[in-house]
Amino acid sequence: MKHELVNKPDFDVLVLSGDIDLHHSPTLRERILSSLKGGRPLLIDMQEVSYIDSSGIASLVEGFQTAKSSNLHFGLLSISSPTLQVLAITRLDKIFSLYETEDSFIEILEL
Amino acid sequence: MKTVESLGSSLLASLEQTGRTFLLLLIIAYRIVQPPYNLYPIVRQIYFIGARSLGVIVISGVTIGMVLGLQFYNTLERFGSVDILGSAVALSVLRELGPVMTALMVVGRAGSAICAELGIMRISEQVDALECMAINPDKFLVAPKLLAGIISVPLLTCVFSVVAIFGGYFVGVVLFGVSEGSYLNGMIDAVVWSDVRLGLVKSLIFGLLVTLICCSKGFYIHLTKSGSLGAEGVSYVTTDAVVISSIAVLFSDFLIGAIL
Amino acid sequence: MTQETAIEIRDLVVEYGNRRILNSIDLDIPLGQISVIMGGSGAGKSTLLRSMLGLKKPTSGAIRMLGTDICTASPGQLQEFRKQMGVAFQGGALFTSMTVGENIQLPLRQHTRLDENTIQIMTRIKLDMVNMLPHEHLMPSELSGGMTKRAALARAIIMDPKLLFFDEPSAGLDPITSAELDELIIKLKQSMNMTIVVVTHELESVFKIADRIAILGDGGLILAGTPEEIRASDDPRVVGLLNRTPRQVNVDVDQHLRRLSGLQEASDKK
Amino acid sequence: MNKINVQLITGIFVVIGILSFSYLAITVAGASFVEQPGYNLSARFTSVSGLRPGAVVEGAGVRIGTVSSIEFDPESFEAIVELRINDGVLVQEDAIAAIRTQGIIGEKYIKIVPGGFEELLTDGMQIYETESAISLEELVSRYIFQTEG
Repeated sequence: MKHELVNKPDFDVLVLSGDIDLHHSPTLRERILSSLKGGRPLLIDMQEVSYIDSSGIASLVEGFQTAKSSNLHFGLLSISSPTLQVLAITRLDKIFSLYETEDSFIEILEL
Repeated sequence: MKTVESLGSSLLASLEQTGRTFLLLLIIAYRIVQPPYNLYPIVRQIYFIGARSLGVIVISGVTIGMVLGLQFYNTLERFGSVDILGSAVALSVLRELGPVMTALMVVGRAGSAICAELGIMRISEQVDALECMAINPDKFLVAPKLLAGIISVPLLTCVFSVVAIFGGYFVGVVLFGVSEGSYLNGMIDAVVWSDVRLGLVKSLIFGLLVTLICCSKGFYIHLTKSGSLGAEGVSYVTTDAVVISSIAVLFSDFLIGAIL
Repeated sequence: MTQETAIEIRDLVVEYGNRRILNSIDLDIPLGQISVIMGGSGAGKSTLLRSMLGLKKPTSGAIRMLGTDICTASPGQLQEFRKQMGVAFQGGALFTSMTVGENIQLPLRQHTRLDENTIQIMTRIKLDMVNMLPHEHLMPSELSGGMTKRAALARAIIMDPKLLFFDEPSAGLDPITSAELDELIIKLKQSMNMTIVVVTHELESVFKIADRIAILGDGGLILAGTPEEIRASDDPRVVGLLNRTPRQVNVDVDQHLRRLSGLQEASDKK
Repeated sequence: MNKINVQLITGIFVVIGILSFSYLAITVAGASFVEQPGYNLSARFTSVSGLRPGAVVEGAGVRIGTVSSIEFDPESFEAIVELRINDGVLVQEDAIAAIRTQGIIGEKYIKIVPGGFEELLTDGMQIYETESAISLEELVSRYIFQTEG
């Protein structure tokens, strides 16, 4: 797994790529939580993610929960269809805010 | 002819089991030193083997102490030496009865349960499940029980000895009017460190023997004839485990006494 | 179409003592599909499963799973391989001293250094998958048969295994519960891209879930193929199994009579 | 049964066990392995029969120390007894160490009979005046011998 945090004017984007499995999700969790501590909305770019296992999803869930409790927006950007299926089996696709493009996330932020 | 044959086969089977039991000890000794180290399972087993046996140990300790007080008082009174009552009770409890009675109580209360638990885990595929999860069943299931046995039995033996000494005190001093000073000081003067140490060594060995035999009996149920009998088989191996470990305690008590 | 194989079984012979249980089995199990191994009682299904799980060492032959030959693998290799597989046992094999949740977390706690929160969330995700979320804190003794199987399934998939074995998913369950379990198995294959091996003797679910079927009989492989191929087969043993006709035994009247009346041994000895 | 309770009860059990052990080791076994404040004296006896390490050393019927070890000296064929005498107890150079018995079948102990010299024994020194254990047979034979004489 590779990760890169990009600071945009109003929010942060965490760009992920590669496989996210048991070995990587502790890093992912730490990245998400430390970024949210800054008090800025977070968008996770998942376009380049080839595989995410349930520990990775668990980290996303925890991030979402943390963001929600501090009233921050937390979105997932361009999820691939296999990942979507994993989310669907646990109905998490209805919980997370999923975005096709960065602009749609910005629109939500401006509301 | 049939009798000889069955005698021979049961002899072979028991030899095989003895071998397996000692092999298990070696495997566990090897597994214990390997990481990961988990403390909580051991605490849990000390809770089960040790803490939960405390009540039984206290009651039987007091009773044995009172019986000893009564018997020694009657005998010593005839020779006019009731002032050595304290040392008589203390020495017999510390050197013999404490370790042996405690070990037998642990066999009955915890040993049988350990054996049945492992036996049930084996026949209900829980041991297989552990193996399939890449968790070593020797280390995960047996090692904590063995360690807890080695830790708990000596501690229980100490508790037993102390309450037995006071059981004897109650009968001798409170009921029969032996002077408190001669009971306690006589005991303190007569007992030396090597008496306490002998009891401690015995209880360590008993603790290991009892848990090892009970674990091995239950854990290896599938390798014996009882393995195919399901719940009934578990009851057979549990009975076996109790009988064998009790005999092992008594016999090794004699051996240790003879060697040390 | 070349299919990748997940499990390759070659010339597998398994004996218990002098009894030969499996006789020269050759079987390929394709990746990412549901394969069902079926057969009557005593056909050697569970022995085959135990061999694949590495619980029973075969007398000869090879079992290559995801590239590891588990018959010759070192204990360390076997250990590593087993972290990629999940097994749901027939009776659940849940640890009775732990709650459902603790049972499911056990592999994670033993093999990973994940954060406590992550472990909790993963546990609930898996429990939710098998519709057991409300029962996380129950003890195994408080579960019904169907719940036990679902909890066992959740424990089997907690590490996101590539390979899932399911022993008798519908045994002892009512038709509705077992249908739900079948759907769950299909869902798992689709969403998590698992290779699933189901061992069963029950016909109901087989054709619903199977991509491939292997039929065992008397220690040998009778037939392996797609459900269509199995249906089309005219092998009497396959037809018998599918139509549930009892095995035909040719009865010699005289001999049978002698057997029943106990004269058999006497006449044999002559 | 939750985790904290199990740990708590196990902890209590271990504490009770260790306390019991300490009671046995320190009080009952007479602290024979814990050095008490005091000093060492030795004494030679022709016979210490029945005396054991840990036995009491008495002065005027009061416990003033313990026997720490008993060894055999092959050259003089005597027993060398090491005594641990409590601090503050003064033993004169000509004091007598005598082995005595409590009751008929009671324990053997060492009785210190004070002497008249002013010089005192200090750590590591020897009591020269000793009286060995008197066995019952010796007593009886001496009694017979006396009546005859």
